[in-house]
Amino acid sequence: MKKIEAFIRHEAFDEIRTRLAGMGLPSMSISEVKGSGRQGGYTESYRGARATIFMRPKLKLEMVVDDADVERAVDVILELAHTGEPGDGKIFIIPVDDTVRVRTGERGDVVLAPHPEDEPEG
Amino acid sequence: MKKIEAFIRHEAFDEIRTRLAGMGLPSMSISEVKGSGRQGGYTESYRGARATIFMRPKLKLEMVVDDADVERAVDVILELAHTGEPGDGKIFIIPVDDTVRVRTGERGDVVLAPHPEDEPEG
Amino acid sequence: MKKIEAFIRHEAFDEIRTRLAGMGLPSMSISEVKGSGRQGGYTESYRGARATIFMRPKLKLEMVVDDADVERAVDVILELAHTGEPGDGKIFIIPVDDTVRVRTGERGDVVLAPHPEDEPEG
Amino acid sequence: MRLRSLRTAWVVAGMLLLGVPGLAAAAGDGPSPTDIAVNSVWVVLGAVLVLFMQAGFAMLEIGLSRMKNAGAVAGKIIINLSIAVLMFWATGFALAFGDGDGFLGQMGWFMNATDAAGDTNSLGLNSFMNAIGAYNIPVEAVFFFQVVFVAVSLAIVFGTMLDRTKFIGYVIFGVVFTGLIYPIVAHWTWGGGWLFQDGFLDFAGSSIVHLQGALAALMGTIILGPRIGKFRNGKAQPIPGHSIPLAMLGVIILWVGWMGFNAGSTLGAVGLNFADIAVNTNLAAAAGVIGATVASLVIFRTLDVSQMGNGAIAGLVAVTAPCAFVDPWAAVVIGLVAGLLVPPLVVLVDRMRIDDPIGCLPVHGISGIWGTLAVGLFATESRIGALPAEAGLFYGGSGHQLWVQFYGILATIGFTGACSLVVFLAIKYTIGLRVSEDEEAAGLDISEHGMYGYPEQFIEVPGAFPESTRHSAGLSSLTRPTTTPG
Amino acid sequence: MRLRSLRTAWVVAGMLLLGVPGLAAAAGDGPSPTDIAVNSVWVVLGAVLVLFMQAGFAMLEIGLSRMKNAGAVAGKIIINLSIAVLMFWATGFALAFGDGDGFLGQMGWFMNATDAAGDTNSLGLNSFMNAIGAYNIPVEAVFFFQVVFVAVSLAIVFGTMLDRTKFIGYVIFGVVFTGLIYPIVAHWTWGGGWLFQDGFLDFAGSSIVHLQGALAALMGTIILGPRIGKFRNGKAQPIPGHSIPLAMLGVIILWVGWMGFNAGSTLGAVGLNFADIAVNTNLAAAAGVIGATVASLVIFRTLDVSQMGNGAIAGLVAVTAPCAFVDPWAAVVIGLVAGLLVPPLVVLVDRMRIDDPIGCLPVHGISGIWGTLAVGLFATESRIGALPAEAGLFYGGSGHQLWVQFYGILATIGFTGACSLVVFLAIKYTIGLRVSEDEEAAGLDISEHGMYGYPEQFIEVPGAFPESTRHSAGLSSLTRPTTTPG
Amino acid sequence: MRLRSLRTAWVVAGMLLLGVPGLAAAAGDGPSPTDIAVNSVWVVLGAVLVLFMQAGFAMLEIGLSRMKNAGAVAGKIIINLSIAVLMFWATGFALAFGDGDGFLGQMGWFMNATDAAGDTNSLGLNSFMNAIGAYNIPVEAVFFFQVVFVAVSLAIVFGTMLDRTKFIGYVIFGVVFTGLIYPIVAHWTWGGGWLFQDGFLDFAGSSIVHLQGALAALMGTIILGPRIGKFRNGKAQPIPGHSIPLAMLGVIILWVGWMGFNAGSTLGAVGLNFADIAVNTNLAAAAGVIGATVASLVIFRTLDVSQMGNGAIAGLVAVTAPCAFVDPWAAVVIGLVAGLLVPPLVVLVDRMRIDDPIGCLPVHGISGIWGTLAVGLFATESRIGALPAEAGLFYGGSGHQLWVQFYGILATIGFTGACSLVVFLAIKYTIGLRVSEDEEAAGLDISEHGMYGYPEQFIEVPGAFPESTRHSAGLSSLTRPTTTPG
Ligand SMILES: Nc1ncnc2c1ncn2[C@@H]1O[C@H](COP(=O)(O)OP(=O)(O)O)[C@@H](O)[C@H]1O
Ligand SMILES: Nc1ncnc2c1ncn2[C@@H]1O[C@H](COP(=O)(O)OP(=O)(O)O)[C@@H](O)[C@H]1O
Ligand SMILES: Nc1ncnc2c1ncn2[C@@H]1O[C@H](COP(=O)(O)OP(=O)(O)O)[C@@H](O)[C@H]1O
Repeated sequence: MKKIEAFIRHEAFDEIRTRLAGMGLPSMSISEVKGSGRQGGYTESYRGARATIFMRPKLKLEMVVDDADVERAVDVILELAHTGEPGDGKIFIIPVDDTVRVRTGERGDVVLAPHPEDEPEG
Repeated sequence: MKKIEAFIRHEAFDEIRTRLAGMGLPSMSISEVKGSGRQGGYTESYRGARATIFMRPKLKLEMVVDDADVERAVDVILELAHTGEPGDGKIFIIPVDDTVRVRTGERGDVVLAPHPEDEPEG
Repeated sequence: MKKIEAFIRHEAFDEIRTRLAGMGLPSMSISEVKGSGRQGGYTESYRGARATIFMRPKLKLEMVVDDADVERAVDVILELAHTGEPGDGKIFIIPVDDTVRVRTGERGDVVLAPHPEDEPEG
Repeated sequence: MRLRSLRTAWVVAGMLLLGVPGLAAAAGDGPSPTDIAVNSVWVVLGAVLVLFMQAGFAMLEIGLSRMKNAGAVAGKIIINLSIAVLMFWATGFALAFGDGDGFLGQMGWFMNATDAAGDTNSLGLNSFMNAIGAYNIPVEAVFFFQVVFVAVSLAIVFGTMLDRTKFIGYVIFGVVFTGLIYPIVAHWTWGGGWLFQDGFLDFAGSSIVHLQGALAALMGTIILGPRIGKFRNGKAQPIPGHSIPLAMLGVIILWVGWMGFNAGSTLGAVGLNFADIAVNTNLAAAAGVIGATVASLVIFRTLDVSQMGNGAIAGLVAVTAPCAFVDPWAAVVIGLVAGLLVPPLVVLVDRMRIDDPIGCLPVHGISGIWGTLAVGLFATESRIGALPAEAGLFYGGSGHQLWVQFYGILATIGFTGACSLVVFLAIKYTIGLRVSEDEEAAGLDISEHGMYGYPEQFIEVPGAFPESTRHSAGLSSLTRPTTTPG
Repeated sequence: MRLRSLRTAWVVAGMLLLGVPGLAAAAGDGPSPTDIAVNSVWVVLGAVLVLFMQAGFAMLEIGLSRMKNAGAVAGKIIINLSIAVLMFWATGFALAFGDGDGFLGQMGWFMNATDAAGDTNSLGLNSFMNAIGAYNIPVEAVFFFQVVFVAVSLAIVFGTMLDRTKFIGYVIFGVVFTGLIYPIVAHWTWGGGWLFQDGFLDFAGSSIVHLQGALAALMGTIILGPRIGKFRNGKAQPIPGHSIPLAMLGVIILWVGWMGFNAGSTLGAVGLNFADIAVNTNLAAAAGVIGATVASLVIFRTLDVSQMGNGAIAGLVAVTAPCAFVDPWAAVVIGLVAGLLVPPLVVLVDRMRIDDPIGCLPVHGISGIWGTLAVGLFATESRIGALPAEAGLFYGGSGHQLWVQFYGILATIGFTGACSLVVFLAIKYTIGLRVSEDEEAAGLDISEHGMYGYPEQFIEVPGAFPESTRHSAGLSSLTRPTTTPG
Repeated sequence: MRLRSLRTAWVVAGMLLLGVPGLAAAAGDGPSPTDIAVNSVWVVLGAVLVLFMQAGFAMLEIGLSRMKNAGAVAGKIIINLSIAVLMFWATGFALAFGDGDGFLGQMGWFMNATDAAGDTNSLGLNSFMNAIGAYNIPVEAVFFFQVVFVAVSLAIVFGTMLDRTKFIGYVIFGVVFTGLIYPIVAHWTWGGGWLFQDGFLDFAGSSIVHLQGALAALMGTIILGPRIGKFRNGKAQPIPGHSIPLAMLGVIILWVGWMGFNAGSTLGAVGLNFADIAVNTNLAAAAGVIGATVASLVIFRTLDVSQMGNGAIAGLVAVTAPCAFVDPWAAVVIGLVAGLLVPPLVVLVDRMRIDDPIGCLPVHGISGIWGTLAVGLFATESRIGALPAEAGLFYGGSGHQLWVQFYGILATIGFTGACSLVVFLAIKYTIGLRVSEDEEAAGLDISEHGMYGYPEQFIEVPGAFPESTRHSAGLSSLTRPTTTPG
């Protein structure tokens, strides 16, 4: 089991999610972060005072997957998050010891088995 | 040392926190995330245009605990976050190499020793 | 490769970022979290009803660095986030298996090599 | 029956407010076009101020509701305003102001200005309402002024019912309340009905508008029950509104609108000292804020901003009945007491396990009662003038006026309370009044309206977070070429 | 040419609205200072209400735009209001209301109240505008009332253009529109021009103010193209506005302001029944909300709050032309139809791949057309009075009036559409009308104004998140010593 | 001493504004009830507009403060409005407008309309204020109009003091300012005091209301010191306000309210051309926006929205003194200069290490001075009329008027500056004026009021984030049964 943590542009997410879900990997979480890296800061100005903002909004995508799925998931992200400009982000792969599904109490790899996405309600 | 990362429903958090604090484990952090998994999306509509929202708000609970405390913490979360419906979330256990307390500079297991919660101020 | 996750006060961040960037480590991400620990809660009151808030706003700083840089980064955070009061926060060090730069597809340590910060635009 | 003489007395009393001989000329040959114009300008603009109070209620209720329900509150306000306008036009105005008996009016449906008797009011219109004939303004000006009042009363109703009521429940209750319940009670006093004849005084509606609204609100919240999570282990939990700034904007707008609400209730300008009423109203509002602030400080040891705002409204509600009948210092006392009562009453309501998110019951209910009674305490002989009423207890009255005010309140409580209860119960047991627990948890915005009121706070909106390969501050379009900078 | 007699007819017609003999006295020796004062109070306060509509447009447009563009919308509103005031003073007022020919006015630049002929209006001022001489108010009151109208029209223009237009584009178009395009069309009817003489009726501007604005808006959005992400694979995507509460505040403010817009358009008070107009306006707005709510329910199976608000505005726009010429029930029908049309039209606009974030085209465009035509259907003989027009088709008219209304609309569409297209194209091919993709993605706030409208939502603001070694609730400053508590 | 004749002159001057003979009839036998009514309607509604400006200041100050302090600003506004109303009633009105000497009024406490001399004003009331006797409106109308002015002045005071001042500090200063300081300065001119007799002209209060407020604000911020983080290494840091949309709403509301502020200051309608004043006021506001926009562009190379809004207010403040005395083109120049000055002055204030979050000093202070001086430059003979003043330097004046304006400003600066300094210092060294660093970091909302103004942005509110086992869009309550859907 590995956790993939990807810091990407917001624009890229929609397609990534669709592709991953299509591959049986719809389970993931995202959150807002601000980040800096190679991409430079930019200057904002308010009432004549200026400051440089180094931390730009990024999306953090986290998904824990079975070892077998790591590479295909990374490939998808790599392909779709790529623009070639500074600020495209980074992907980190982190070891995970165990996984528990709260609904059933199941543990281990079985929790991470790829599955199709359910139909939307409503 | 292990880090527990639990993606749970917001409603469950209050009781979990209280129980964990009662067990000497009040140290934790939470943040807003949006997630998808077994739980399906839902449709929203605005001015006649419709779209399906797959990412639903969840709470991410992170706490680093001593190896000895992992199971009891997981049990608490499992018990209180459980409703039996899709969307209950998942718990991940991730290895941690080291821990530092900023206030004192202490390092290692001592930092994670269970302790009672302080009285609220004010 | 290690991931440093530091839960710190907001006030401390600016200086930490500047110092780390000066050391060639400008790559990092931050996010809003709420945390509890040694620092007690506080009471808020609304229309005569009172409740204790245990979770206080904190800043989560995450940066993946080369093994060689872990200690100097931790030292910077430790120094600048320290006030000596409860609530200063904690730093966790987590193993990382791999790192990918989305822009170039590069993998491994090369991605994490220290680099100077670019000039701000605009 | 003919009420004209009574209503004329009412207007004459108004003139006496000023303490001058008044419109001698007008007595002879009817009001001049100029006088009608002046009166109309005042009343219509007063009505516009009262209409603006809808924005006040919207902001107050939105501000004090949850973020996930903010859009639903907005939708509720606009539909209820619309229902009030249409229903009061269709039936309410006739029931309230049409000629009829002491209990209800019986003609003038759809503001139709012709009655069987072919009566003519002073403006040359065939008139269904002798009550209004005595006002020197067109019937449409009266209608406009009155219709915005009923909309205020309806807005008050739903203040306790935020965050858990079905949209359709608002709609149905609104139709019945504005088309039937409110007009009947309004008729008793303002339509020249039995309470008016008994000498009951409620200048601008402490009981007619505010207490009525609060009574319906009380029934509504009792039948709905509290919001999920409001009471835990028998203890009230804070469920803070999501935006104190918007709530305070609402309070200030209400304060401003109240200038039309009270001072405009002279229903005319010539020979009337409406400025006096405006001053009393301001003094009471200010004193209400001071009262609530001090009480919050003493009782809660905190300066609760939402209750400071409540204090202003409590003072305004309380002075609404007596504003034309009392001296300025009395207005200050009336407002101060109303404000002081707010914080303890908020706690009391909580203790009774009644969930009232915006403080509607203390602010419109108890203050409405207090204000109506205050007439019986502070009204002065000279300000009552020719009205069939008596000075207040503190001004040499026998206490009779207090007794009239008291049973007027009781009648309102009995009638409006009972009617509201029946209607809400009927809704509950047919289509249902409250949303499901899931929908409440999800928020009314998404579950009833398909979209959050603040979408970017809850869902991933495409492009919500500004990211781009590069962006830079300032002035792109003025100093840079239109091509994307490299 | 001299238009005074025509304008006098207009005012006389206004008097007939009331159904009473009117200002007999005034006929002889001119209006008294008192009458002038009453008229001025009404018109100036009506203008203030219309000025307040700028807050309504600001809130509506801000609420329905993206969070990252909210500050830019705010900046746009204030600069456009300023441009309108200055340009209409410099040239617009003269073109619209100065003496001239049937197509445009030709004197009175900078509100300069002296003309070659040395004419004097009824207020003792040398007058450049005989058209206004017939109103019993100072020329400055007329100017104030008219200048806030042009500002409304300009605000409408930019409703479709949110989230992607360059600031400088707004400025340039605003100068031309308020200084040239709008005044000319206004002259045709309100300045006593050819459409007025043909009997075209547009009491307060369904076509002159709203349709004109919507036409320019249509041209603007066509030339701009849709926002990034609005259409995907040919399907319209929801791009929800970021704050329904602010948008609804905007709607209520507009509703309130419309009382001045329509009822104030009598341009006088003495002898005029403006309350009647206010009532019609309210009824139409209410019916518009009901219409849009029902249609939203039927078509989308959801209660779209933004469209409920649109329904109110659609009803208001539609009743703007006919408000003084129709009976209340007709106002209800006119508003209801306007409201019912909103949801299907919003879908239609989407289908045509036109991006209209706030529903400007259905609400101001189609409703403006519908309202202008409705005059030809519902106008009554007695309300038209001495105006050179005919009753509506449903009131025994021959249909001629409908025909006049129709070609009046066509003329407006042709002229304003063509002029707007030319101006927008000129801007596009010189300095550019649309920001770059990067800037759009980043948001106009940061790329054009250097700072977000809601900075704490986007950037790390020092100290934005309240953290401190310790903090505790309540009352520190009142009960604690000034030293930091240990 | 008796000031009646002076005040009569003032009113006569007002009449001359119109350029017509005026109220010939009134001279003989006193104003008619109709005239009193018209005047009262105008003045009372003008006062309502000025009262509404409190919403403007609330939104402006809330919008430009930090999110964590937004509730505290709301609380401050409402308490200060209340203090102003009560204190001005108790003492301020008497000091400002009661009969007395050239320095202060000495009777009329609690608006008590009886004086020793048993004088009677023209409305049949025993009068304490001969100054007001000359106005043809009830004393209550004058009070209402004046009390909302003092509330404006007080709101200005605290614009510089956001984000760090103790609640109790606001309260104490408010009591002294509205009950003592402001009334004395107001007496000098508007109460017929020594400055009035010297011919000092300040029509609606550029110096009396705005400069006074700004002076107190300057003292306040100097004694408080800057917010934590405002200056780093001697350089001003941007601390952006959290909501430009609310700030802009505030600006538009202020603009709207200013119509009452300036045009209402005629204190009557009959025989007065207040529309002219409204037009001048609009022109100056618009020009102010243009000025600030251009200067922001040139100096900062960015279109700072908050400064565009400041430009509007700067223009309005500047035209407040001269609005009745100058021609439209002069109003444009006055506004433009005021707007152009804003951006450089904001920088200058920063350079002086003075922390002024909303631009109070440039906008109310310098603009107030500029506007007061502008009277000495642009006032025209005919508009000054019978007032004891002289035409401006550019209209053939000797420069004497400029000199009078100049020392009037100096006197105001000296008196109000000194008094404010003393009061703020007294507060500082007794109970303390500034919250602790911890409280400032935590935010005033939580530390002084026990709860955030936007709770869901900061704390975990139960149920704030809409989650539930399932939820679905739309219409639940209308199409689904009341049981939870499976
Ligand atoms: N070492 C790191 N640790 C944590 N986050 C990082 C790290 N490097 C990059 N990021 C995240 O990725 C985002 C983009 O990184 P950046 O270095 O600008 O991309 P690139 O390498 O393509 O130029 C940053 O804004 C930050 O959020
Ligand atoms: N593999 C995963 N990686 C990251 N987050 C996950 C993963 N699986 C689930 N989650 C988080 O848990 C939430 C609930 O998961 P879900 O699969 O719907 O629950 P269940 O398995 O009980 O049906 C998701 O919304 C997401 O935030
Ligand atoms: N074990 C933990 N797991 C996750 N977050 C933690 C843990 N301990 C502390 N934190 C984070 O650090 C913050 C400060 O910790 P606290 O214990 O109050 O500091 P200190 O140890 O200096 O008293 C907390 O609010 C929380 O966000």
